[in-house]
Amino acid sequence: MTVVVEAEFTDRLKRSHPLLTLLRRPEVGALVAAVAIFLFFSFFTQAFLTPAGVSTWLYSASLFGIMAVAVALLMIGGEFDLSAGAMTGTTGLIVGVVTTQWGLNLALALVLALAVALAIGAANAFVVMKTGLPSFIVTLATFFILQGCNLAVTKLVTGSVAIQGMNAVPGFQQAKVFFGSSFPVLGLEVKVSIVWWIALTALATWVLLRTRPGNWVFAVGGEVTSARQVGVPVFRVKLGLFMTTAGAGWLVGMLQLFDVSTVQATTGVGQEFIYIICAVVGGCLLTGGYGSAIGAALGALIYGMALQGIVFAQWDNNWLKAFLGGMLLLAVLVNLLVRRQAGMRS
Amino acid sequence: MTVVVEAEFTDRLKRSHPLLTLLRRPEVGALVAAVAIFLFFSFFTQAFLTPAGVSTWLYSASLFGIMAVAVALLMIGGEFDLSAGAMTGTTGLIVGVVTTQWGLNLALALVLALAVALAIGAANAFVVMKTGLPSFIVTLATFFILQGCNLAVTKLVTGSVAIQGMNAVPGFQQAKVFFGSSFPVLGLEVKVSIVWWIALTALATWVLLRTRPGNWVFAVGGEVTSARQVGVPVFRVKLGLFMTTAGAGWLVGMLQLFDVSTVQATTGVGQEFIYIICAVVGGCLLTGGYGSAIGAALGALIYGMALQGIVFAQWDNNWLKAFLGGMLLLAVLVNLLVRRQAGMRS
Amino acid sequence: MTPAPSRPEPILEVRDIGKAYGAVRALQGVSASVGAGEVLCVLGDNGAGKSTFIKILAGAHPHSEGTLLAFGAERRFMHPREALDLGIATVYQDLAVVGLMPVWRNFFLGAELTRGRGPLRRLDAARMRATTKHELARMGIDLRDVDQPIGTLSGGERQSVAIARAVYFGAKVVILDEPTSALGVKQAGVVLSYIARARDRGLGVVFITHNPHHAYPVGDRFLLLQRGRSLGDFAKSEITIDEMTALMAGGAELEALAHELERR
Amino acid sequence: MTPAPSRPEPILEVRDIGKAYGAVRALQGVSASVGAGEVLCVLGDNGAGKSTFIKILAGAHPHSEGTLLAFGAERRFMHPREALDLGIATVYQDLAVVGLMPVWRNFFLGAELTRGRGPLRRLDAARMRATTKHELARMGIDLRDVDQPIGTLSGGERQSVAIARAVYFGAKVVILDEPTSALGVKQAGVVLSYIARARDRGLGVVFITHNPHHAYPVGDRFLLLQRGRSLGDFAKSEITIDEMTALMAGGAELEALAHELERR
Amino acid sequence: GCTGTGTGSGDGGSPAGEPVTIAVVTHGTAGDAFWDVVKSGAEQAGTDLGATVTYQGDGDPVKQSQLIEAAIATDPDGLIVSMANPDGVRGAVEKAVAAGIPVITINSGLEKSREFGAQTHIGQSEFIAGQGAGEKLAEAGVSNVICVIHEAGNSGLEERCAGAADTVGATVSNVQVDVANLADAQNTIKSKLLADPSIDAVLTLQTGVAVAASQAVDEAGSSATLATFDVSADVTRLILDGGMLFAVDQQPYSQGYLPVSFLTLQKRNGDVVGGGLPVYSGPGFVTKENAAEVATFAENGTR
Ligand SMILES: Nc1ncnc2c1ncn2[C@@H]1O[C@H](COP(=O)(O)OP(=O)(O)OP(=O)(O)O)[C@@H](O)[C@H]1O
Ligand SMILES: Nc1ncnc2c1ncn2[C@@H]1O[C@H](COP(=O)(O)OP(=O)(O)OP(=O)(O)O)[C@@H](O)[C@H]1O
Ligand SMILES: [Mg+2]
Ligand SMILES: [Mg+2]
Repeated sequence: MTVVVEAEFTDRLKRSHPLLTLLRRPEVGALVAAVAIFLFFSFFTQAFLTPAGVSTWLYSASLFGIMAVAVALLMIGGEFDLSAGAMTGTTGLIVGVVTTQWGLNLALALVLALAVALAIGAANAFVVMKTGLPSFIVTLATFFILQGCNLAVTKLVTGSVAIQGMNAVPGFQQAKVFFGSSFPVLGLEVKVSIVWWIALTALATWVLLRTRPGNWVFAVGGEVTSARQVGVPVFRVKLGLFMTTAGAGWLVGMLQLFDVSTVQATTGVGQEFIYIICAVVGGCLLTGGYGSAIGAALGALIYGMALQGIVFAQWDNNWLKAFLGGMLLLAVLVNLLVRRQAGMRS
Repeated sequence: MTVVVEAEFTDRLKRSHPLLTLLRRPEVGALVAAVAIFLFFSFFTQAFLTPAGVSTWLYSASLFGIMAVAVALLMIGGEFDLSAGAMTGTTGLIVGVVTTQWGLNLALALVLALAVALAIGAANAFVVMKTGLPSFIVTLATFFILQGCNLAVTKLVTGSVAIQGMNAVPGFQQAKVFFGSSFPVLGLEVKVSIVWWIALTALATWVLLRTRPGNWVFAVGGEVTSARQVGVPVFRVKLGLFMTTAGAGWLVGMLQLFDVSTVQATTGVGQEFIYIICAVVGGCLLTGGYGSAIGAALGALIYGMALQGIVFAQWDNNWLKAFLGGMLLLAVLVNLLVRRQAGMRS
Repeated sequence: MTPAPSRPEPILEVRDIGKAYGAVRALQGVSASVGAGEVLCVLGDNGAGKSTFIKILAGAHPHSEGTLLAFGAERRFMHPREALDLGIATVYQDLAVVGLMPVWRNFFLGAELTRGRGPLRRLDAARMRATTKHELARMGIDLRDVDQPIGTLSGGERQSVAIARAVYFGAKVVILDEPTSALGVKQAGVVLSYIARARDRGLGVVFITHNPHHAYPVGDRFLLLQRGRSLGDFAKSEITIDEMTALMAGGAELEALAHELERR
Repeated sequence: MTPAPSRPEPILEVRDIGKAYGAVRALQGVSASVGAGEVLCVLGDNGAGKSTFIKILAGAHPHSEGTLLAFGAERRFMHPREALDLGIATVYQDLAVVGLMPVWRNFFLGAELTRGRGPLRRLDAARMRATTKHELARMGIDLRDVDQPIGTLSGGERQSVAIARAVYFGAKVVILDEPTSALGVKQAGVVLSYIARARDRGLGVVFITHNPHHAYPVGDRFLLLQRGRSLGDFAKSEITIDEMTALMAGGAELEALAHELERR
Repeated sequence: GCTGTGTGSGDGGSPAGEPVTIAVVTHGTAGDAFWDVVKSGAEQAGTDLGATVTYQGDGDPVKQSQLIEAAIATDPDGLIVSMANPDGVRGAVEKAVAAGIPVITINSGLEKSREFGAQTHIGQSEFIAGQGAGEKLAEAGVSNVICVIHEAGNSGLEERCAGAADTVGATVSNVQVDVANLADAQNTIKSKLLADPSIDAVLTLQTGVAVAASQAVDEAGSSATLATFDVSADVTRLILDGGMLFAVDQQPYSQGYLPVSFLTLQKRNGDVVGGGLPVYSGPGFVTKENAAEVATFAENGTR
């Protein structure tokens, strides 16, 4: 027996231009905002479009961007990681302390720092999942603990609150190739972190949209009970996300360490919100289940351009935060407008 | 015609001790945690229980507590206000600038600062409600804007980053009675802010549990569509909540200003999370719709006791943040445990 | 029970009404009305636009085409409050309850009872608790505790609360979106008798259901929707239950189906 | 269709099973079983514990008393994954869909189709889209766009997706919690025929409904719950539809009700 | 103020074994490089002299006052306070004085020290230090200076820049960077240099930022002169390499060490040092000439 079905389409769909489907991607608003900010500063400042200028704001954006992409994945998966900023400091300090003070091999130190970061990420995931406490609170506690340990341990071991003499460590120059070098492309001095940023954004996008784990990330963020009920391994997915964020923290920690060849105990404190801002400007929902990696990368680009653009424009620096606030508001409003135009439900 | 109903009770309820009902209040976990921390520091430090010691941590808790209660109301109503910390600075600076620099009457200045605060609160509410953007982002932008303006305007007008000479302003001593005085109670020097704190907590509790607007706060935070559908004036409720938070910011701004008779451009920056922490430790859900004012007050008490207790215990202040993080985690875990014991669903 | 030759003055009326969600036309060109003491049943397939229809009447969404008349005056509800204030109470398909709040607070949400005056005006919790308990008991639901969060009730219990609330507050019109779908046989019977009683008290009732056996006994008029359009607005005298069922099912396959089920 | 004198070997069986949510005993001392090619209908009032019963079978909540046997072995499911891996597919009353995700991603969630291998293993989106469209069309749901978020579908459309998914993936047992409640006449008919077909293919089916007219035609055994306890587990031969309805309604008031509705 | 619980003699060698507790409450936030050295100095003095030293800090005057009051509650034998915002801690300091606790102010707040009842002031105000840096830069003949503030609104940093602007005789503009993100601080300084090529001097106020600034100057292809406040191993290396002109050394270590030893002496020996006049801990400049010898101290975290 078969139930006969007429699947003819009625006139209930007003229009369905393929462009519109594209316009409904989460990152479209951020793209428009990024273009607007780009044009604005290109037009109103001298240095913004010079090769040196471009490489400055690209570099600035890349450091925020790597973390923003990881944090965006986590946010799509329904969680926050407020310890992400401090983590960049922790990993840098670990490498700094064990190499400059205890003479450990640099490669070993890098692996050690990564291992510690991943362990902390796993611990975050574990506490969040086993207790059911909101990750906002759990990772806030982690943040405080890392912040305290960064300071106290560094002081205890080195006697001061910053790592000195990093560039005298054997192997520093080799490691710098991966983390702190730059190379010319079309007249631009491109820092290697920009390569990392683009590569990670591409990878994250692929994973999110084209793989099973990516599908699960949306599911656990959108409706965790439903995801569990259809058999998604919720714990594993969240564990992976927290560890990814921690791993990204390690990467950024290394990029900073090898760029300025010093790291301070306060490194990264307060940056965690910038990552969240980038992700949200890029179209991620704070409540989870919706967003994109490219969007977060664009959010970071907006932030980096605004941050450096304000300096290029030579506006009174005391107003910096006020300008940033205004731009944040503007970016999310443009984002909203574009999405509404595209007929999305916000 | 009537449908006959037998309303006899079956044995499906395991137990229903009246104490248990009490134990299910949101603030019960915080109460247990507060008692634990109190006992801990009373036991392990000398100064914690001395009159001077008690009044120190009570005062510290009261400043956090006033804001925490307001922020808790807002959180129960489903919104955040990240500009709450900077608001304490803004209001203090307004009063400071207009009185010391422009010679405005102090009473007028107080009213002016309150009006500005309420207007900013209303603006927050307006943007959040009209655009549908998450309040986390909107108020983050407000926070940046306030932070920038606090710094830039103060520098512009006074040439420095702090207000000096407040206590030479006519009427200062009279106003100090309301905002900066202290009086002895049973050998304790009780600051007037503690009175404000207790009064506001009581008022907020009464409003939340015993009035229609309070009922609506739970409703708009728990399920805003449902609330709208049954006719709750959602906009008015949220407007009221944002303005309450801003008003509390004004109050704390005044309490600080009249206590130390100076205010700095950076005042309040970074405090917004402490308020949220207090509210969450006190049993509020980050997702809204659940929590209590007393809980938030207890959360602030815990925070104040921990902060000063660590000082009394003479632990190395480099570890301060790590201790705070550990205590935060402990407090929410105790909270969770108590609630689970009471048979609540977390 | 047969429709009077002269229909009562309509309380709520829509003419050529339509609504689009972004690119989706959920409803177009639908006309219908309900008068005092009348039950309008809205029937139709899944996705036919029934919920959209009642959301317009209830003020949850403004309509995008056509006209809506309430008590003779043209209206465009921007907020459910406006409809409620006119005495139009609604039970939504998704119930409009706040999961974390106690049952009694949900029951009276937006229309709380108070005691005292001025700044001392406060909730009359005792009276609200008692009323809630009583109204639910009348529907055959005996709750152990009206203080438990409504989110912990079973689906049908929650639905009963929403219905009891609408009936209790419905002043002129009660709108019910699939109120019986999650209900047990007994509770469904109670709801139907509620509808009949509301009708007898002179209220207008708009009643959405998929179950012709629920619709036919209480309905006076039947609005059939299909894919957002109206198939017609029939008086009870113009249609039999079998015709109606056939129209709803979109054909005669139903008979075949009944046999199919038994075959093994 | 009459029950065979020797019942098939049970695939799923519970003995004296019970579950408490904090202070509430939602279920106690219930025993039942379902074999291959058998349909077990679970009937009962609102709040009787039906959803709780199937959540135990589906692994959504572990039981707190009694024993659960799956394929002869004692089990205590801690995670739905465990049940799914044994071939037990479930449609929950609250559907278990992720509102913001496209329909096709929801359909295949947790069991995505992939192409390629190793690090290049990726979702086979085209095949999943096509399958989703096809399976839904077979249920009489023609979606304009399987890429739209499932949250924008009507209640019944969403339910159809959940059912189509469970039937598509259900390997040994399909559990359905009130699958027909939000469905139109046509769709409900389709679901019933699905159940019959699954049964004929040798699957065990657990089917919860409030509608005796839906339950009786397809059911082999009927488990009646009341207030968390079992009123009995009847074979079809042991009970008539009218007895069943009477048991579900808790008395003979139903007849009176039918008259009541017509009176004006 | 005397707790007097002890048995008297702890270690026989010291002039008096009487237990001494001293509380230090500054306006430095935890992790601030400058205040960390002050803390080290105070703690070292405590170890050397057998005194118990506690250290707390918070930049907010309300919180600093609370910390002072908490310290008073523990009834110490001496109190050391830095006063970035003298009005703000006035109440608390006067309370300590009223309770009979000897108070010494350090770093900033020289003008009000006496008025509030402190015995003496040790250190050098940030403004004076800034003036010193300004003079040095003026000698180098600069005309357009940026002063890099690494913590927005920090009054001490603002004072340093204001002091420099007071004496340098050139345009000084402030640039805000975030000390928690040195790599980006470098970007901001670079952007500033790119935006205004006429900038010929960069004054940083922190050692990490100094390192970042030196890279920014390189990357921007600028020839700006670099100078900084505070000393670290990396900074001395930069000075030796010629990448940096000088570092202002306020000798924070002694700002911590001296008051603790003064108060310990007072408790044990009744000495009141300073005679009511301030003790200047600075000014010191680290330049190419003396950088090598300072470097060894900086590595120990005591400079
Ligand atoms: N918020 C929305 N955004 C986009 N489309 C929507 C929205 N709400 C409903 N729709 C679409 O409008 C159509 C009508 O939906 P509606 O909920 O009115 O159907 P219904 O007749 O109530 O169906 P059911 O019987 O399943 O409840 C459906 O096709 C649905 O997909
Ligand atoms: N998570 C929970 N916490 C507390 N009590 C619960 C919970 N879930 C269900 N209950 C209670 O357990 C009882 C049984 O609920 P269940 O959902 O199993 O009923 P049901 O038979 O499916 O009802 P319905 O036909 O209305 O769906 C109800 O009284 C309900 O209030
Ligand atoms: Mg509907
Ligand atoms: Mg159920």
